[in-house]
Amino acid sequence: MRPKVAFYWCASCGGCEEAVLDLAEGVLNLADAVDIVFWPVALDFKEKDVEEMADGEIAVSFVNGAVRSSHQLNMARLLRRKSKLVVAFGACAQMGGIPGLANLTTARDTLREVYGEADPPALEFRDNGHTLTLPKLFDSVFPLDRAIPVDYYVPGCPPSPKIVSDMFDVLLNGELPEPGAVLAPDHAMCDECPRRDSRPQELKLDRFHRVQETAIDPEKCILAQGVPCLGPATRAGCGSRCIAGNMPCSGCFGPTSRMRDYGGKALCSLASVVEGNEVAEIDRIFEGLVDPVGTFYRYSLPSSFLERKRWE
Amino acid sequence: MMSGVYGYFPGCSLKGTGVAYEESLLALFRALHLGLAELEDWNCCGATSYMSIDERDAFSLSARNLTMTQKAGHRDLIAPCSACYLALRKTQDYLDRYPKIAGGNGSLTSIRAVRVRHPLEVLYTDVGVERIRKTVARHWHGGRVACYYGCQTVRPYSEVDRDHDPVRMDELLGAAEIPTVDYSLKTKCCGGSLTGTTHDVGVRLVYILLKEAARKGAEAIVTVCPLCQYNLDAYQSEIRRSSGERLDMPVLYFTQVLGWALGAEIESLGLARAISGRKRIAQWFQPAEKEAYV
Amino acid sequence: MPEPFEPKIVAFFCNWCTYLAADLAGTSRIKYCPNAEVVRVMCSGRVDVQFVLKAFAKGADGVLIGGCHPGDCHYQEGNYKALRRYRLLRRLIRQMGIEDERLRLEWISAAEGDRVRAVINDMVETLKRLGPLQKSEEERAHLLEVA
Amino acid sequence: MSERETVRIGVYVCHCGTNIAATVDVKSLAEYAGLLPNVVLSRDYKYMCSDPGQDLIRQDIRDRQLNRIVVASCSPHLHEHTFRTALKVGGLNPFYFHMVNIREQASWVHENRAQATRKAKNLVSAAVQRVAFHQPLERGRVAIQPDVLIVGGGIAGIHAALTLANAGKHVFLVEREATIGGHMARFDKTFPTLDCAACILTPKMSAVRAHPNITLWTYSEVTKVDGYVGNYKVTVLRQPRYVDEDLCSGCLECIEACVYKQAKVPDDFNLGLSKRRPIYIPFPQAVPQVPVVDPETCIQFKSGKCKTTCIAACGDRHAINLRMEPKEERIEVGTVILATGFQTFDAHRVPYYGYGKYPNVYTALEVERLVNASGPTAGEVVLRDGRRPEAVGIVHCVGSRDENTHRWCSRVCCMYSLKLAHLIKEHTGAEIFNFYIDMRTPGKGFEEFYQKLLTERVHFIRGRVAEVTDWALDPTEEGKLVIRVEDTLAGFVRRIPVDMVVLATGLEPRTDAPEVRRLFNISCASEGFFLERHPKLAPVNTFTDGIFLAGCCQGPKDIPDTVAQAGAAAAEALALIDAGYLETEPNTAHVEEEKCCGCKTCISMCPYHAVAFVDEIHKSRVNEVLCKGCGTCVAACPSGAIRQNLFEDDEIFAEIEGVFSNA
Repeated sequence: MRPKVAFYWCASCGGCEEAVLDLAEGVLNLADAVDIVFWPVALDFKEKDVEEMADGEIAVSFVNGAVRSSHQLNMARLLRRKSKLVVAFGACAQMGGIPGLANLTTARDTLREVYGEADPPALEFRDNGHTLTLPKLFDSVFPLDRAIPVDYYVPGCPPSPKIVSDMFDVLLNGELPEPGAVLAPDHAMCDECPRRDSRPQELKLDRFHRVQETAIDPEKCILAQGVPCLGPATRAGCGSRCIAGNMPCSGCFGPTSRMRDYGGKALCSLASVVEGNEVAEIDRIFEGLVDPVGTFYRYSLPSSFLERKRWE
Repeated sequence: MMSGVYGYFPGCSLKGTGVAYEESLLALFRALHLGLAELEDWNCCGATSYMSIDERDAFSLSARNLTMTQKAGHRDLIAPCSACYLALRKTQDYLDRYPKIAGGNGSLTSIRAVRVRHPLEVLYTDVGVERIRKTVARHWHGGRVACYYGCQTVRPYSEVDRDHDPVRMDELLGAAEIPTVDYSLKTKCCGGSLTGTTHDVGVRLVYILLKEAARKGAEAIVTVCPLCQYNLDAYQSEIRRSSGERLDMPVLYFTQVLGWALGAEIESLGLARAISGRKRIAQWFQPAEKEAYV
Repeated sequence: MPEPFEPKIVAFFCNWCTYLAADLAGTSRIKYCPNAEVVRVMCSGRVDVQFVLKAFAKGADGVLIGGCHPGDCHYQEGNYKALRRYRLLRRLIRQMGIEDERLRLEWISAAEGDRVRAVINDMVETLKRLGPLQKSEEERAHLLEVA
Repeated sequence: MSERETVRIGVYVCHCGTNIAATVDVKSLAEYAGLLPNVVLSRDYKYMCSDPGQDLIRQDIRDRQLNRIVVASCSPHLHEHTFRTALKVGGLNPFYFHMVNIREQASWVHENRAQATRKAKNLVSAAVQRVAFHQPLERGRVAIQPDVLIVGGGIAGIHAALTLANAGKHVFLVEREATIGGHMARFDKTFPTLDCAACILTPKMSAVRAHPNITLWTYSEVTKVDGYVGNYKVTVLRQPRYVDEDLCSGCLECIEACVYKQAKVPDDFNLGLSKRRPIYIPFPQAVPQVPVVDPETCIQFKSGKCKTTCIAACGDRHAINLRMEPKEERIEVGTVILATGFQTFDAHRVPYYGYGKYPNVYTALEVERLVNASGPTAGEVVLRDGRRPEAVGIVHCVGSRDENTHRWCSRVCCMYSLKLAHLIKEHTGAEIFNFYIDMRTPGKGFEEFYQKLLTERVHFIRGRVAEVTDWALDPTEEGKLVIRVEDTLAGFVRRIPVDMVVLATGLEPRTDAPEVRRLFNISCASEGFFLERHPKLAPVNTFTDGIFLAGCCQGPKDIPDTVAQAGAAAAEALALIDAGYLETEPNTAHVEEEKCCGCKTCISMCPYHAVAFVDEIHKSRVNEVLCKGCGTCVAACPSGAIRQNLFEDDEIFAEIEGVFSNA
């Protein structure tokens, strides 16, 4: 009989769900190959359907999105219990992702930002006999593996079709890789970059530009043009889609296995190739990097050493 | 700030024993078209017994004067009396090295920005030897003089001149055609307050200074400090009484001789207030006969 | 009563200047605060930004990087690399709510034993004023609670 | 960490007598260490660096199958090598070792025992965590080029050069002045034996000139140094002296022939006390015996309208070539000895002693020339006005032992002052007054010399001179220089009128010491003299392998000490050369090629061009011979593909974690 698989979506944009559909006709093969028992975004299953399954009944659960609410946490735990394998699918599940930038603030401030003067809704809401409880919003956003043990990681925002289909191949009919493995190559993406040969040997930057402020030469190394490109620090496997679109790498595929803090390492490397021996000049050059955290931790703040902004 | 207005802190001396210093200073600055605005409601500089009894009190006194300088909007504060100059400087120096003494919110530390100046150094730096040379209005027909700097304007917190071998007064007088002698005792003690406490020691120090100046062929001593001036000037008669030795050495302020050379009105130079060597002074400082001199 | 806050400093000293200066302080028996533990690297240029972040994450209240004076680097220009990384890292940790004073880069030559004392003592004083980088364990736990 | 065998760590805590034990609780430290992960054994011992201490390690390696060692003792700069050797002898790879510095950086700098011990515990736990990741490493070897560069041709450089040359090594001796000889060539006699400086120096100078193994370049300066121990590439700039050294026979007729009949130019060698011509030789015994033309003052250079009688005088030898250009020489040497010497303190900095103001105030060096038979006055000690002094005051410690100038004792001034006192008395019979703070005569025959002077009726007044002045209190002082001083033995202030004042100026680092230091990549101590690797154990070594120090560039010394040190430096160089190679530290960087993404970030990191980009494989590669092991490229590698031996990320992160284990 076909292996049962589940897809679930925590704090994320939905792009990862799209990524599965991006398999195009591949999806049909997939549908034939597996028995999808849970996929809220596409099929009408309920939480209780999962609860009713036996523990370990699901072969693989693909969970995308970060964990930032009590409900997401409960679902993650539920799926962990019911599944043999859990795959952190996409940058948010792997590192916290874009939602992870909320770790620069707190739940209270986030809600205040959203609801303004109006009070945020109460967690419990009663109406003629019925009670509706809203999930609690955590102060911090977490990568999936801070909530439950994770077997494999699939990087990307979103994961590229190639990565996804390769993933299904290994998980469904390949022999399983090392537990904890990231299902993508373990070198940086510069290696795959179509513009790699245009990077000069002795790169020295004397200013930085923001993408929207400069016309990027579509032939030349983007970093060499003074636009922060994180290709050198980012895991390969994305197929250089951003570069193809003449945009710099923003690091969604995350670190290689030899980096411990993605943003820290990326910053360390980038800061090494600027000009200037005087503080004033150096600071002037870095003015072009208006938002260091947003630049270097765009997808990985919750999985960084510091995890979140310090509590004031 | 050539033609700007300097804040002016007279201190007690320039209103008392050293009033000739104030008169000649004002006259000289007028002659050079330099503005001088006396600080309003100034108080004791703290150099007196305060400094030896409780430095903090002394600093507080100086600090008030400096604060008011800022209030008055002056960047520079001219303190002609060496003791005042030193006390104000020392206060700033201590604020630099021990910010804690500023106490409170540390707002007091801003008074370090006030530039405490001595007129000798103002003339040398802001006016300059060249301009003095050009401004000379009267030919010197007096004798050679010994430039005497005393101790406080040259060390330890001062920027007036080289601490062990000051030369600026010599250069300025030279530019004004006033011949000077090489005076080895230019920074030696004038007796200070010893003349009032251990009198005979103080007077002996005075005697040494006068004697050596005469030996070097000087016919007058020129000073930058009211206490030096007073000590050297006032005890010559006593020396004559005790040792029978007639010195009759005029002891003048550099502002008096420079003021004369640069054409300040003679009556306003306070020359009449001198005690010793009055005859010489009378000869030297006659109004220059109407010579067409530029 | 609770014992007074003793800040913890992780110090990355370069082998040729600052580490030797610390040795000199020792042979000169110069006394200074015991709050800094030194990790020796060959050159301040070896100090990876990750090291600094790790130290903060582990609970350092301050991190000190010591290198040779500009122009004096034993490896010619490693200290300039350190300086460039430091200037950008400073802005990053500021965004993360960590005060500038908690991260210091100091040039201390092999001859400046007393400067080791001055810098470390001064940093300890500053950190005592700033207080602990991480609030109580409970608070941090609450902040990073997973339900 | 591949195929990790079970880690068995041994921790050794050293008492260092009481140096550590007095402030750090070594017992509880050892106990604490014993409880740390992977630690199978921990001991404390009185002296770990002693033979028994090292044996302890060897035995435990054998008996307890230890495979990692941590020693908590002094600075690794002192004994890391000792203990690594112990591991090696014990049959363990020497780099399975980490050293914890709980002396220089704990017991000696902290007072509170509890706090010092806590810190020591953190450091030990850091080391224990770190050492678990250590890898076996092999030392590399660099061949040592046998030629030696010696910078500075004073007595230190000369002695070192001859020692090495006699041992059959080729020496390049580079001297900035037109002659070798340095300060010593200016002296008349040397203390305490009073033998004539020239008589002992000039034979050595000509030996240098004659020696087949010595290439002597005077009037030259080192301008560039590349490479590393064993293989230094050095550029020397040879200033034109306008007289060809190979063609000149040293007859000196050109000097006589100069159109200047009267010498007009102040003579530097005599410190301006005499005059020379535009073409001159510094002093009669100068080496090389070749004149120099000074373009500043030579008419031909200024106007081009000189009769150039000098060229005529040289005749068909054609040694004089006024169109001579500066020349660059490039040499390769294995080792370098710096003997760049000192300069004397500038007496103008203490105006109260009247130097430059009163003509009869001299510096000691000037007086050395006055008493010198070949000096400007042919040994006559006379004042500038030709009078013979009847009373002379010698002021000690000018620019020494003084908060306002230099705090150090210059070591030679007391003795040379005594020497000058003796010589001046001998030449003039004048009354001599020595003004000293303390009389410092430690040295063979020094104290005896002092005693001898006491019997020569030379006056000694203990007290730092306040001032030298022309201020006369009474007729006996008229026209004299008056020395005012507090006689601290008699307990009152003296005024002593003299005709001549000699300022015993101290020794200070040369003004350009900082540039020289950078050129050779060594350090200076706080007062500015070059820093030795260790004051006791490596006094002529520097922290840069293959570069040694001799003479006063390392600190004030007298001639005997200078010569001894020069010999020591030569011996250190010889030791390297004869070994033929030097073992290098293995802390170099290397690229994991399959991990390298070819981003080239590392290329611009390396000032030594040790990292190169290999286009064929589109990856970087480190040349481990060129790599000096700073690790800058490692920190810069964005994807962590470059690693550094002994400073692996794993090791450093473990160390950081370890520091917190006890906090």
